[in-house]
Amino acid sequence: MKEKKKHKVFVDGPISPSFIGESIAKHTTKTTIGAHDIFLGQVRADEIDGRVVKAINYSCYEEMAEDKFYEIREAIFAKYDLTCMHIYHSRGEVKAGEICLFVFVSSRHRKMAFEACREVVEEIKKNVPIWGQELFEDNSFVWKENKN
Amino acid sequence: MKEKKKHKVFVDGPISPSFIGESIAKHTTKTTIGAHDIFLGQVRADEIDGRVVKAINYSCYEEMAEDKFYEIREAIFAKYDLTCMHIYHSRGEVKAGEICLFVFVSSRHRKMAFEACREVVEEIKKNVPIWGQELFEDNSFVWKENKN
Amino acid sequence: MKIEVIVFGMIADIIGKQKIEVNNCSDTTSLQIKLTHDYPKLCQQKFVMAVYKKVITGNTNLNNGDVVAILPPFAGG
Amino acid sequence: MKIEVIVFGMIADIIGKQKIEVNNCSDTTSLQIKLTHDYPKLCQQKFVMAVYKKVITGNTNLNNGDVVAILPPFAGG
Repeated sequence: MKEKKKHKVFVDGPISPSFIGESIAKHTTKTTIGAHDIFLGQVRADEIDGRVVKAINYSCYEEMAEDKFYEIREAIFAKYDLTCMHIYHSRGEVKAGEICLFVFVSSRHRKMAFEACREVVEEIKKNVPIWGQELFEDNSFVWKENKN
Repeated sequence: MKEKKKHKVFVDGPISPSFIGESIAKHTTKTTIGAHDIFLGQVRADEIDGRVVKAINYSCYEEMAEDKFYEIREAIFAKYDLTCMHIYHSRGEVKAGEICLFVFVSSRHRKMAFEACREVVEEIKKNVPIWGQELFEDNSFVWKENKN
Repeated sequence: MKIEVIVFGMIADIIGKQKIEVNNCSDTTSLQIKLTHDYPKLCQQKFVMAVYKKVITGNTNLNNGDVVAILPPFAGG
Repeated sequence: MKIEVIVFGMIADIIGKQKIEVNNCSDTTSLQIKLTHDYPKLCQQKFVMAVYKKVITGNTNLNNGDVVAILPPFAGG
């Protein structure tokens, strides 16, 4: 029942809520699943030195990032008893309030789903070569820094 | 920004993936949110003594359950810095592969969202008076027991 | 003195209805003794009691008209 | 001997392009010395180097045609 098919992680622009709904719907046929944990990263309209972030423009070292996503996937399936796992990350511009990261982990029981999902998110933040320009209204920007 | 409005937790029948997508979409205007964690419980087609579960029929002590959901909500907002939190649980019949529990926690940062979501799910399983009949093809049933 | 007893899940299967009235029980321990006497299958069943929607942890006094719920192990989610 | 250096994020802002060629660097330490000499602002910048998509943790020998990436702190999610 394990599904380890490699799909494209990067999507251009924001990840739409309806795409997330459709992804959930696809799991209706997988009746060994008892628990899904879904993490969504959303762009915040942070205020930085008096200017408000209107969007983040994501870029990446794509070849290395795809390798890293594959390594994360292999390691998480080796460690946890999962039914399936999907990762989507935005590339290009994502406005404040829109979704830039979608991690979807499914398992028989909740413990595995919770732990694996959290671990995948931490691994992405730590090990995948992705950067973001926080864009302001006047088209100036600062480079985003991740906090723990 | 905290939203503690009390809404009806129980929904009749399964929770649809499109409802989940729409719930996510409603958070686009809340631009202080950086992280959502969503837990979904899905009915498994478990095999029990040679028979396969085709659905779970959920019942509850509704007045007490609504009180408990309210207590869980108050406690979680007191403990974690959340932007919003929503819980939906099915009542009545939910087929294998369909969703019976939807917990949606949103916060500035991922740590709070992850921890609060997991805690809410554990509290629901432990403290809310809900029961489920696991129905088989021949309309016989057993009462569902929660594992840790 | 009447106590209203509401029952759920597999306890309702054992008792055969969702609500019964019990007379002359001044506390939850005597109510439990009476119920397990009337419905011996309850002895094999795990349950907790709630008085006015609050789960009780020890013997609790009951008054005329009180509502006691008999709750088998929860199985939400 | 030519090394292909690809740069990302704020490092690309400093260098002014996404790809440069560097000659006569036989290992990553000498490459780093050459880059910080040519682009002094790099000294104030945190980064790691990756050779063929693998982040290196110590000095690593380089051969003609190798691809080295200069990666500022990751900020995905």
